[in-house]
Amino acid sequence: MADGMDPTLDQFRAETREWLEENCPPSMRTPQTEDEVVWGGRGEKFKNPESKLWLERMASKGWTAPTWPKAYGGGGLSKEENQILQQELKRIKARVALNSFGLWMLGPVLLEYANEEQKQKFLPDIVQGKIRWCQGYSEPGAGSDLAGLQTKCEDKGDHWLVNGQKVWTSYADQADWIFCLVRTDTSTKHEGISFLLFDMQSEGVEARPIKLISGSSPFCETFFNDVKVPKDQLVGRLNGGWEIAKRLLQYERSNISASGFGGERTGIPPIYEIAKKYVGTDAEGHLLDNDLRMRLSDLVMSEKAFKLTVARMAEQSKAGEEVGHTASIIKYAAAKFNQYKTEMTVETLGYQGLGWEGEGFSEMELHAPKAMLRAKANSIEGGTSEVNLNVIAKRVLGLKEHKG
Amino acid sequence: MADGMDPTLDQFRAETREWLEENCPPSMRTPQTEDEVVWGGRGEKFKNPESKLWLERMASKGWTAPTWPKAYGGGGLSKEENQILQQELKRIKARVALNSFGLWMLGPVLLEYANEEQKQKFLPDIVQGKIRWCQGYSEPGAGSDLAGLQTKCEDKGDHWLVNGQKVWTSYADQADWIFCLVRTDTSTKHEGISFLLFDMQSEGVEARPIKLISGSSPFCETFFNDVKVPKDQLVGRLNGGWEIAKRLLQYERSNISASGFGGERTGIPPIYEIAKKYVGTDAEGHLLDNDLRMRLSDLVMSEKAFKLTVARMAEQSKAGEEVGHTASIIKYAAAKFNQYKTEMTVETLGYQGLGWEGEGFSEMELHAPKAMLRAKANSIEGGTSEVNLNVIAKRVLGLKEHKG
Amino acid sequence: MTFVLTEEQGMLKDAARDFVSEQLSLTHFRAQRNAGANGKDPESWAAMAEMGWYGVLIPESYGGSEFGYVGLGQVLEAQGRTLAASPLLQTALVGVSALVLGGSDAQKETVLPKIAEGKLTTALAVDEHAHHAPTQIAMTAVADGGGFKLSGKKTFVSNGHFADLFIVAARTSGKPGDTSGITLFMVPRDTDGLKVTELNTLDYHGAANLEFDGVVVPAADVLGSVDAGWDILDPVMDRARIGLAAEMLGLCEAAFEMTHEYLQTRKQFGQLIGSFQSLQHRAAIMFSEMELTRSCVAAALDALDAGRDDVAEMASLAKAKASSLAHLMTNETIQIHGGIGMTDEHDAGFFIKRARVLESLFGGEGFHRERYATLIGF
Amino acid sequence: MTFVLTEEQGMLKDAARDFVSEQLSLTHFRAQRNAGANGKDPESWAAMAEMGWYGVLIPESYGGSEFGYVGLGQVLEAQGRTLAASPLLQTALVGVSALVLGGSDAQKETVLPKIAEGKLTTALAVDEHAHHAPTQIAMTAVADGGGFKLSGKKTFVSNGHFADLFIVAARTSGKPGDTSGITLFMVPRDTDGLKVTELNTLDYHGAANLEFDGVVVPAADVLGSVDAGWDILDPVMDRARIGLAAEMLGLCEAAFEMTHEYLQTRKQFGQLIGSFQSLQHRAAIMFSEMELTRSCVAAALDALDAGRDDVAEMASLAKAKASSLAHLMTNETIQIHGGIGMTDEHDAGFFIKRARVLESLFGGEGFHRERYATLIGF
Repeated sequence: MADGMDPTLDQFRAETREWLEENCPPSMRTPQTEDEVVWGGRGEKFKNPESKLWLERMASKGWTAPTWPKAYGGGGLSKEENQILQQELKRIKARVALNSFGLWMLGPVLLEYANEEQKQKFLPDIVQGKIRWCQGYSEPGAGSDLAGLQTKCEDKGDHWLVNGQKVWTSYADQADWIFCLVRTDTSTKHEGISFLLFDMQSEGVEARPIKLISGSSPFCETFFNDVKVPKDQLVGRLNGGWEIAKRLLQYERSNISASGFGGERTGIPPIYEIAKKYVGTDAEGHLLDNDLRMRLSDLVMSEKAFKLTVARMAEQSKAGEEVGHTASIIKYAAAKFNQYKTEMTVETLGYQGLGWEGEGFSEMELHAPKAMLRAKANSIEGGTSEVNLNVIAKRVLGLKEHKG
Repeated sequence: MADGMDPTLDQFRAETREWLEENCPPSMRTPQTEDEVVWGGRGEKFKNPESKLWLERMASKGWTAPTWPKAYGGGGLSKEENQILQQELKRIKARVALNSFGLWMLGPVLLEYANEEQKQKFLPDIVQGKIRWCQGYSEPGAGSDLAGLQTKCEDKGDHWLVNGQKVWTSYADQADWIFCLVRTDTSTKHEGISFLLFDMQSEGVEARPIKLISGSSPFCETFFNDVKVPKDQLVGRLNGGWEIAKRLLQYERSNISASGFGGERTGIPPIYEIAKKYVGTDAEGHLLDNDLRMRLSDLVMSEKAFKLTVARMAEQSKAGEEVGHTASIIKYAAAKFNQYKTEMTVETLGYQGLGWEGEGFSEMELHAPKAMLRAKANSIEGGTSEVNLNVIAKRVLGLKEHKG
Repeated sequence: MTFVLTEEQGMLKDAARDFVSEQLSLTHFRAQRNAGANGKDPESWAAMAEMGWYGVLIPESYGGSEFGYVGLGQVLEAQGRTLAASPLLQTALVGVSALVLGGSDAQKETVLPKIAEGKLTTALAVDEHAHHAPTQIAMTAVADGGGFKLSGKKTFVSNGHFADLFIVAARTSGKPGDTSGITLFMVPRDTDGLKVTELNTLDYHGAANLEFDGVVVPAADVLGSVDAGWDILDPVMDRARIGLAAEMLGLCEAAFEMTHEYLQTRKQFGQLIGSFQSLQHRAAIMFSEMELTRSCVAAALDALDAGRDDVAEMASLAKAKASSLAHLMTNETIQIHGGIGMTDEHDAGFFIKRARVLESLFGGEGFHRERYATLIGF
Repeated sequence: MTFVLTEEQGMLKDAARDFVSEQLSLTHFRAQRNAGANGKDPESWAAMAEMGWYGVLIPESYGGSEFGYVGLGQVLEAQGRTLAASPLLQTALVGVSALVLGGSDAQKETVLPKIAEGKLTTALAVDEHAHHAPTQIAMTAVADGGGFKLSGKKTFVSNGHFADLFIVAARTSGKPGDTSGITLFMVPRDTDGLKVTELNTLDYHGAANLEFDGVVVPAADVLGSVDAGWDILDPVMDRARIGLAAEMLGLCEAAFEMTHEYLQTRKQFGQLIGSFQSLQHRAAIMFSEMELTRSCVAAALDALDAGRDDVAEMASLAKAKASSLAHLMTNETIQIHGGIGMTDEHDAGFFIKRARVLESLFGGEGFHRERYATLIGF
């Protein structure tokens, strides 16, 4: 229903606007800086005290999880109401109050697959940012072939016993709990997987940060050595974890690629403005390097095409049109585009884009090659581009496997 | 051995030069026109009478097949002597006296696999251009998968009986004889193939030209309906034809791609000269369309890289270095490059490259889109690019198939 | 931005697809080609007039349905699917836009109702050399008595071999390269001093070269203002570019569907070729690229209906992306079909031939890369 | 054209590969990186001097072996395989070439023997802005007493953070963009008024920015003729470009071998990943592209030794092709390795980092596309 047609929604918008005016602290309306991003959890330090205030106020309304039921601490908003809330947040340029794998990935599957007790236990803490979650999926021998995972989970009567190793666990060293795929039946592949939750402070858990080629360490190798897990922390059916895993991956893929890997850092000018500065322009304002100019034009066009496609698919999906397995297409295109863009940024900066640290380079210049290196993972994480192309070929285009 | 080091070779060069001076007719030293190419055979009309003379004189020396044994009508030259002959022919810009699948493909395998009687019967006629051969390999259901061929050849005691259909038979409508892969055992795949020769005038043979998208018809569909073939026209072992077929394909691939699909028509200026005319230049002589200029530069560089690679592999092979299965690499690169070049030529000509026939377009302009269309076959004929990439992956790089 | 069709637009789209698949099929196209029609198909065009397609952009007061660009885009996309030759783009889109944007009431009244009824076709004559370069117009229009005298030539005019009325861009002042000084003229086909040479083109659609040898045009047939023709010409060309992009999108869809079908039926080495991973990945890439282009075409059509101020950028974006896609798609279509795709009896060749012409008309990918950068401001 | 190595060249190649794999392995490179060496590795360089590599281009009369460019190319290619940081390119190739092409007898006698012994390193300082643009030199050299006074800055000078002697291009007349008016100067590191800022670069090789604040250079340290430095600078840069192409070829070989190995050992879905057709085809394409680039590098080195007149074209060809190949190869190396390739503990990251720097030095693919077109004449 179009805005302005429903008096209840108009009222909701007015109330929301008023509440935000009163409750969103001034510094929370400025561009987010990287070190002030709030991930919640036991260890959250709130570098900016207003971040804490903002989270508490939003969580008290349930608006960190606006559409979750109120019974589990959510906002209980309808789709339309949530749309209005997001518009109003955007209007005042409010920062995201809470970033959280719990909100983006775990919560939705708990709502669908967990029992009542589990929902009561875990969902409210996610809404309030009290517990920070990490995801235990990939293993050293099971990357693209996720279902090949080996982490063993044995039924010891009064508890599960977990042994094995995960890798690419995002921020496992900073997380409080983990949602984890484990093997509960070794005699079969997909049907031997279960979905388990446990505390990262459990005895036998160790998370070692992995240093990446970009120099940062957002991921860990995570080791489980005789970890005891209470029986009631298995979600869904025993050996029914693969279905949950796939559903969760859908949330992850759409989340990862929604904004082209969220590559937009605030305050960075468009690439052609950078080029004007680093390459120079002629009397008509055209870049002096015509070869680069043409390639940047192609890049900017590709960016526009990508963003239009994200918008189109969102709108068609909202309108109830069948848009097929668009997540894989968007994910594939997002990775390709983000790699293209970060490479072109490095090239545009020339020598100034080839620094690693220290004197001689600005902060923006030092960021560029790291962003380029980071972007190489876009076509690997959350399903490689090869897997995405397989998915498009098989599920969208219906192409068959080789026979026998 | 370097030139000038061996008095015998020096003498050979002197004699050759003298012979050519005397025997190569004047018009045979001018650029070849397409309608004067000599393919030989019963139907050869020799539009230019000097072509006939030139063929007869060269054939009388055996120099249409310079390294074949004299016993079969060849020139009996050593590798070094042949090199000198080719240099001397090139020096006076002599036309090729005889184009012939018999010389390029069939002859070499007959020398290797045929019995004495067959060699005596077929080789001299090839050298003299008396018989024009065509190649019966592909079938409608067996393109890339050549060994899937179905053309049936039954042993009827005193003759073979052939039934089936070939496709992509080059110039079958103009050929006198065919060398043909036939199935002599249906219970097995590769080991049920034989290599058979027969006269295209035999009863039951019909060749129908295939019109291509470029408008020309260099290929036929060829039908065999109860064709009787004498028993002594099977080459090599019964059911041993696959080995011969593969050897012949090697000759074909190196022949097809040696000059980048022989795409060089005489008298056509380099593409950047065409571009200057059709796009215009600035005061410095640079193309006005900078985008096109950069892409043409890439094209010209790619052309140079390709030609250098052909030269390098030839030289390394001559020096006895192991150059691996280079034929597939060259074939793959040649197809890609020739398609790139012909597409760029059409683009460079702009609207003038979009004509089909009639008024408003020059002959060169009308040739360009047809050449572009013709070039699409470069990555299909004589082994598709996909098959070539498979060959490089498996034979050169040693990558394995999926296991069971 | 609106990407979802209204119910009426959806109905128009369905009707167009039905009509095209029944009356303008590839079989029909082949028959026309074999008969040497060179893109002239008056019977089909009369049927199109019956469908009301020439009037999609014409105001109701002049006999049209004023249905908008998104609507006409659906028809052009449908037409692209079977490579059909028709005056739709040059007349219903280009000619009508030129009159609506720049015509006087008298001009509209004379021309638009005839177009709506399918009784008059138009063709825009801009380029004079081998490449699209609309600012480079050199043809002169010299004031002469109460009108103008036109001298010069025009190249590769689409529909020029049959159009009743030419919309001709000539120079009343300035020099090649200037946008000011260009004036648009309406010149009937049978005007004295105008020589039309019919061209047989790669795509079997035909075109024409025009020669103007002191052609006299009365002042009443100036479209828009003298010297300010660019203000009409540029937006009209953008409409043509967006229309061509829609047509190419249709072409790509059909080429993809044909290839997709072949992947699922042709066997080699005992396997469907669509089961080979390298072809699967290439098909997936083609499909993804098509989705990206589809968004650009839809957004460009929407920008026209919404009267947004980014029409020029969107036109260059849509034309560049659609040209690039058509190039990829038609090449892959032949390669994946293998030998059969090289034969004249298969339709693959029709697609690549038509694509190369559409890619080039009103500027190819390179032209629009350059223009986009200039429009964005770098 | 000669593509086949002589026996002596083959021996040099083998020796270089042995040395590099034993003493300059990737393990060594990693240790240097971890120790924060920033590309300074004097011990290894001393060993290289022992091997005689600094003297490969130096005439025998000055203590070298005068072995030629093809020979030095083999060493640079070997060095590229392990990304080793050394003064070979900037000193043994660039510095020596500059002196051989432009140096007076006295200059040669002073400098070349020291280079041959490994006791002196050089660095060529040309660019002043973010992109390679050698004609754009703005740094001034004003006649002053018997010499010149240099003022200005130089950017991202390879080996500049340790070189003993800078070869500096400055402007004695003309304006940025002119090739005439450039003069080359030899400036020792410890000269008054020269400030060197060490840079920590992406590839862990380091570099330096230079600032000249009225640096006084005696006339005896002018290399070649005043105002005619371009006649030396341009061919010297071409030698650098060809050397860089050889180094990149080595880098690509090693990246390919590493990837090839991984394709044959890593399993997913119960299969070796090298058995998946899409990866097989990509590997085959990478390999084919490498073969094409190899021919360009070999031909460019040969053109130098043969003194052919197409050195400039061949240099741009080799540098453009090698840059393009290195880009493809390092991206595919990471993608095919998957997650492990993203970790610092794996070597894949070293290859991409080094490649991006080599691609850019003395002009990337775009620069050389432009230059090649100009050289060919269009």
